[in-house]
Amino acid sequence: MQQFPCPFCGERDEREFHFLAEAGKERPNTTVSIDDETWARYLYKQRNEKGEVQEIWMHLTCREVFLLKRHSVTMAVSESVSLRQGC
Amino acid sequence: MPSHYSAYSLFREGLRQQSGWGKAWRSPKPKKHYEVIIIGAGGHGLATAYYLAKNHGVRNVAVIDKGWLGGGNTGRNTTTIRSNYYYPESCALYDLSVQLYENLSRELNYNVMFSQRGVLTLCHSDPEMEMGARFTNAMKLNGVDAELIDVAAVKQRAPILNFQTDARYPIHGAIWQARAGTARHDAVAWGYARAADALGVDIIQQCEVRELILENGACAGVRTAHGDIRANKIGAAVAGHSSVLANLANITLPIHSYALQAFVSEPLKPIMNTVALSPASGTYFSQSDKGGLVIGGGIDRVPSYGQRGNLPAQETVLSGLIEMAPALAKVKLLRHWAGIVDVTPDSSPILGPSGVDGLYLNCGWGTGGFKAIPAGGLLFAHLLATGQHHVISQPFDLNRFAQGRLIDEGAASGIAH
Amino acid sequence: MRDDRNKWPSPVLNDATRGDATRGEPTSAETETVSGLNITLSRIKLQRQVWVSGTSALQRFKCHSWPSITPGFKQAQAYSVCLRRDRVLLVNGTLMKDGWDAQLDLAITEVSDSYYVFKLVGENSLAVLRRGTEISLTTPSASAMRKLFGYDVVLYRTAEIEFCLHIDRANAESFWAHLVESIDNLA
Amino acid sequence: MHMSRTHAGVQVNTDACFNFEFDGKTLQGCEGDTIASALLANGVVVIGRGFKYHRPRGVWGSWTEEPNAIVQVTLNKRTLPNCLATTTLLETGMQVKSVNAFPSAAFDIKGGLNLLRRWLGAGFYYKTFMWPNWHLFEPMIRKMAGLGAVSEQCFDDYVSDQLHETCDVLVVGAGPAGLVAARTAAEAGESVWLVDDHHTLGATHFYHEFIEGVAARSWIATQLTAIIAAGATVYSSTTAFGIYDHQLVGLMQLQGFAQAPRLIRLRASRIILATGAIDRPLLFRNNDLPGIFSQSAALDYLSNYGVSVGKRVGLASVHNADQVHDVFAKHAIEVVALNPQDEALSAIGRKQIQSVNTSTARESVDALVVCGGLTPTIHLWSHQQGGLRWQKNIHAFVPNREQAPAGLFVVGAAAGIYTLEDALSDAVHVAIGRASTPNLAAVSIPMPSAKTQNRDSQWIDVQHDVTVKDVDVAVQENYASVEHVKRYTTLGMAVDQGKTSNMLGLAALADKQKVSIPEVGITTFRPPFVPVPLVTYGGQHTHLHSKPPKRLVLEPTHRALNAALCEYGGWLRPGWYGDGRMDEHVQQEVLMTREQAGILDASALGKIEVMGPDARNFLNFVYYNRLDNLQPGHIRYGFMLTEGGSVYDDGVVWCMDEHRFLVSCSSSHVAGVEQLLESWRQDGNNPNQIYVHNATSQWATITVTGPKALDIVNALPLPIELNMAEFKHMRFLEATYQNHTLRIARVSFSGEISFELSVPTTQALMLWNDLLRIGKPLQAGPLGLEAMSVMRAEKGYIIVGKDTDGETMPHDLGFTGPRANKTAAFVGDRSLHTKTAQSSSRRQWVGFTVPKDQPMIPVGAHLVNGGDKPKSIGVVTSSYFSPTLQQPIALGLLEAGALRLGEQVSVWHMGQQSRAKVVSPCFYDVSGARLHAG
Repeated sequence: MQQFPCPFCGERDEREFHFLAEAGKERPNTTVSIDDETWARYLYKQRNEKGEVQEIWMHLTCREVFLLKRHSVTMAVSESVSLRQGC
Repeated sequence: MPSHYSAYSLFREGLRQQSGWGKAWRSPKPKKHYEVIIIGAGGHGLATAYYLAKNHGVRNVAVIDKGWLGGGNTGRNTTTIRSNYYYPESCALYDLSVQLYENLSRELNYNVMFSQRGVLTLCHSDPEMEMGARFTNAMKLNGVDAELIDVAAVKQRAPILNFQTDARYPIHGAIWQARAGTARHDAVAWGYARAADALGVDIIQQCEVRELILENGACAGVRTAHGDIRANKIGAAVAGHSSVLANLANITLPIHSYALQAFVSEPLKPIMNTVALSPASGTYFSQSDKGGLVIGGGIDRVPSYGQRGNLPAQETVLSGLIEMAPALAKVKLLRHWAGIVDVTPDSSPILGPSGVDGLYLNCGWGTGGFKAIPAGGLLFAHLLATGQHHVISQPFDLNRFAQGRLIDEGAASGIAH
Repeated sequence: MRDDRNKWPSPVLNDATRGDATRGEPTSAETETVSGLNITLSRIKLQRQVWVSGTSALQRFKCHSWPSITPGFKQAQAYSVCLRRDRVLLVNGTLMKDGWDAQLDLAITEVSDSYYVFKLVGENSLAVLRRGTEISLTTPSASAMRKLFGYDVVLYRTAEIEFCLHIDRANAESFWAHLVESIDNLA
Repeated sequence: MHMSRTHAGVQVNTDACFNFEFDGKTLQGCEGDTIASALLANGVVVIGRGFKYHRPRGVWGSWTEEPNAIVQVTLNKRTLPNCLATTTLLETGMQVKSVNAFPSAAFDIKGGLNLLRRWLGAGFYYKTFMWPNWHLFEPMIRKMAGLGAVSEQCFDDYVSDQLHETCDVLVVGAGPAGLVAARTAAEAGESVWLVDDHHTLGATHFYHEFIEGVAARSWIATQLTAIIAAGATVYSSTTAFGIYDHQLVGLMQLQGFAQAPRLIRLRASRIILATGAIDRPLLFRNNDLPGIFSQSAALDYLSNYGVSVGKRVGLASVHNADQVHDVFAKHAIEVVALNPQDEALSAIGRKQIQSVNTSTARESVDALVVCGGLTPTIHLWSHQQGGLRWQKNIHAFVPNREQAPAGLFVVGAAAGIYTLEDALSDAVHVAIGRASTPNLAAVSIPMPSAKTQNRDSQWIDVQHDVTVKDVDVAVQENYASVEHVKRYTTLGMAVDQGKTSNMLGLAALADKQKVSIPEVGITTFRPPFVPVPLVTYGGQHTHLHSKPPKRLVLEPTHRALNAALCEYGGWLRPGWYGDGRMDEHVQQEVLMTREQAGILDASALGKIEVMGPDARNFLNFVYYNRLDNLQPGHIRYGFMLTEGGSVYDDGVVWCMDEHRFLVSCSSSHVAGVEQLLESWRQDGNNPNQIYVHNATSQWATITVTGPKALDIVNALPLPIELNMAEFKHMRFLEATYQNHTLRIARVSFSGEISFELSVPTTQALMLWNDLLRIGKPLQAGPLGLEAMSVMRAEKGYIIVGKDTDGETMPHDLGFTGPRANKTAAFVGDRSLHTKTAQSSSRRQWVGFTVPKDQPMIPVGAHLVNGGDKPKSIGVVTSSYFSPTLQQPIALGLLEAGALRLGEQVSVWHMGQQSRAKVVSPCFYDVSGARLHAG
């Protein structure tokens, strides 16, 4: 059972967290024409690195969506970063 | 020289202190060039090499692996073989595999112990029985054996399950596939390795691919711990590490790697003669010939390349088992481990060209690679030998994602795969 | 469909059929109580509970976080509990109008009926909580939201060895059963 | 039987003796005995049989490393298979039976298999049983395999208590190094846990008479007292069975025989392993004979249980032989010193060792004590992939401190430190977090290799019957890697997980390949360290605690009304009211509603408020349907899609005011919808302008539906009177009811005029009772979900998840507008225009009818193209006998269905074919006159 630091709450165990996506995915502007490949890349392609990864997670209890930097082999967590400003 | 295996040879070798057994496979030095290189000496890679040699006469083949043959997911799974799928595309693929398994021991002259003891997919409510009917009909229409059986028939096949009416998930019936079953996982890898080796395939173990040799946008070989090895075509069958390999060719795949845990209990006298899956918890189990309960369930919640188990997933899977068969709560767990599985968005595999000339992919099997080894090997061999898809592998091409043509079994049936 | 009325026992906790609730007045009487080894679990009623969300919510209401002791609870005075970066739970506060307050940039929703509220008192309180999640008095946390036995709860400390738990009423029955079972396990 | 206790022993109370049974014979044991110590005290030598060849086997060890002594135990009518006799505490009245032996361990009818040994070597089953096929042989093989039999009995109250704990320092193992580490850390002010799997703490020490100049026992007692005084938590009978990510240790705490052990998930900042080392067996001919013991076990039985393993004992030891000699001599045990390296060493005896052959003599003995070296217990270290180093002088893999997993430390013999002084001083350093480089070169321990002769009688893995010869053959066949040898021979894969056999296997492999052991490598250790009952992992979340349904505030009321309670989308809700057959009640409730009115508890419906300046645009993005033009007081039906374009949920959205909306999603999707809203809110939108409040539980909703719904609602004590001409379909308003807010929405799932009435949950009973009271004279009454489900089908409304699957897109259901016209971006938009989404053969939502006299179409039936090889072109998702229309109706998804209306189609179910007519999915009130009545 791993422990992740919620940028707001602090350390909680992994059962309180939900993996959302790899970081850096930007939704294409769908009001203009985009090709199938561009859309499929956004929807499905994963970097899936073995090693240091940057991911977007949700802390299910306080609903914080944040950036988590961790290692996908050792499971060591290096940092969690809030995505929120002005709060 | 490889020995032929039979009751007679076993008797003879018993008399002469086993001295006559030859090597199951050689340990050759890699050549400078092959017609085909297959990266990954797991079940899929070895089977591919075997069918390349046997079906297509392509014998100048190397299978290379960074570790030992059969040392990845092939030797870490729960050994279930079945073709209880919903879509025609999936049925064609997985039933081809079951058919190949049915004759595999004799074909390879190696007992892979395919035990067609049947698989029960339990239905716990009236709506699940309706979904079971939809599923069973689909299988039958796709030419796969299936039956929707009632609770009495489930009890007859697996009396150790929970038939109490106040169970959390009472059993209403099940989808039954009689031809499904289990096999000895290591034997599948070893059997294919031995047969491929006998046909001239070089199996090169402990030889990590560090780079792909890319020339004019095409893949021309591999750079390994033992030097460069070139080939006309390269096939990758590296399961959970597919993204890492793809990265060497500067491509990204629609794959995420997760740890999938499996569990084995202390050996017991026979108590369970079939395989049972409960969709309520995603837990399934069978009993190995050695007597251990072999238990599996869903993937861990955290994307991972770490081949370690994790307590929350264990709690989910094993509490699910206790609910399925409360009498087994007292059974002791002997060992649990994890394999790294390559999960695609639709949980169906990817077979086909990678987008880089000369490099082909066999990946994305996720939690279901073992059952597909013979078919995956046969279809991948066809692709590598002819450059063309076999009609069965065509739908599983990488291009399905851009076309929105997913083959999403989970979406269709609500039953985990 | 399968009729499970006999499988699931009748709820232990219930306020729809209780006393004058039918006439719209909350009861003030102490309700269900379970005692165990150095611990008492009981259900309590609070006067009012309101969610207030907004960038200024935390500053506007003096918010309490784990493991500080929430003042006001004992005297049934107004207090507030921090739920999220931008949300507080106001307890026993003044009546507020539901909806978006454009003046204050706050979203307001009354949730008095959403929660069942339980109180754990006694030396073994923390031992019971530790059966539901990884928690200690030395690990602070800004939010009172936690998963306990897999359920979302609001958990805060109201005295040295006294804790208050708010749980969505739809899950309260099974959550209560977990607490009772854990109290049994203390022995 | 003779009791061979030499003295009281430290752990047993010889004044408290009681009876127990072994293989039907009544024996006597004492308080504090393990089953093994009691059997030895009673002179029982043969305790089990080998897995494969059924050779007689006796006790070898005295704790978890024991490979042989596995027994089935019954106590108080609870039977457990495969109990380790060396660790199971003996209790009065225990019935102990050998496993895998019939009728008993002493006389096993399968003992003859030993004669067939030459044909049954490693992997023989891979080479045969292929003709005609495996199924012919498998049942027989299965029966032969397995150890104990598990009963079908379910134990009452067999649920594990699970808890979470944290500490600064966990010390695993209460030997001298562990005690010192725990004491040092505790006295330095850290919160310390000390756990040991033994029943008594400090009982693992038998080599030294004095520690730090003090008698060993009193030194241990002093340490323990100091540790407890320093505030440490100390547990015996507690096994650290696995280390998981982020320094979480799984601790199994025994609660007595056949009681569910407790699971403690302990997170420790630092974990110090003081797990000791395990004696290695020696390889020589017949080294598996009963009566051959490990050196540490022999000492353990002697000092802790007062049991001597023999009167004239052979001693073949590479480590501490002199000390052992002295201890034995003190207890008047005759010792025959043997050279462990002697190439001619072999044991002789049938069911028990009788003598030992050496190159010079044949010695009669009644027991043989051996030590082939020590293997540090590094399992827990390996669980976290800690690095290992080959320590040549002691011939062992030891933890490499430079490759330590985060927070993990090893001290004492587990670290390869075999001298007490070095171990203690190192433990002190480690405990206070100081770097320490212990001297591992102080001791040299040779590692005798297997004898060159009789390799098929030198046993490496005694439980799985693996010999040196098996390893030789595996190598000869090129199963040469350590993983291949393990799997091919099954070496180290038995219940003991190779605690004694692993190193012997590596040595035999290295020997055969003529390489060094580190070149061979090592196999990975997997948790758990010892077998752990499934119940311990499962915890409380079983039976009714497994995903329990949510409960309605009105459940007691429904019960009082005799409701059938069924699970719908994670809620326990009334399916129908009344006893007996469901169908009749459902028919009656449908007719009641269509003719008068039905009153339904709809409280489970989602009620998620979305507020803020950006709320409107946000919802317009999250929903398929346009919401940018929804007026206050209006309600709109809509779909939420996945980014892949499939329908995730359907529901209605209310516009409360410009900055406040209510999302009323389906009851099964509330949590999912709320999570989706939150993740979109914080990802790609401005979260400071949008707030999502899930107020589902705050409001109870009661639906009144049917021609008399208006009369009923207007009879409530409300300050307003509803007027259908003004209060149109898909509108809502707020009123006051008994001083509480009442929300009235005119929306319908039945096709009749319907009002959803929502009040704060604690007021639900009052409203429900009022409605029932008012409805009664109008023949209106409670309505269950089954009847509602029939009515919505008559109307052609979908239930997402039942009538749709993960591929269904909104245009498949006839909702084509937004796909074609909506200009703003919305979730899933682009996916609605892929090649597949545009296909003309998509499965579309249609109805089916059959003539009145024909049976209903089964749900789950497929629609097929005719011909000999029927191909699925659709599925039937819902099917009912319509009480309103008095005929069977069905709904489903059919390829290009919208173009096939009026056509006949083949229905295929379990091999049977029938015909049905494709019709519009709406069977009732097609014009909407009833729904829109005003």
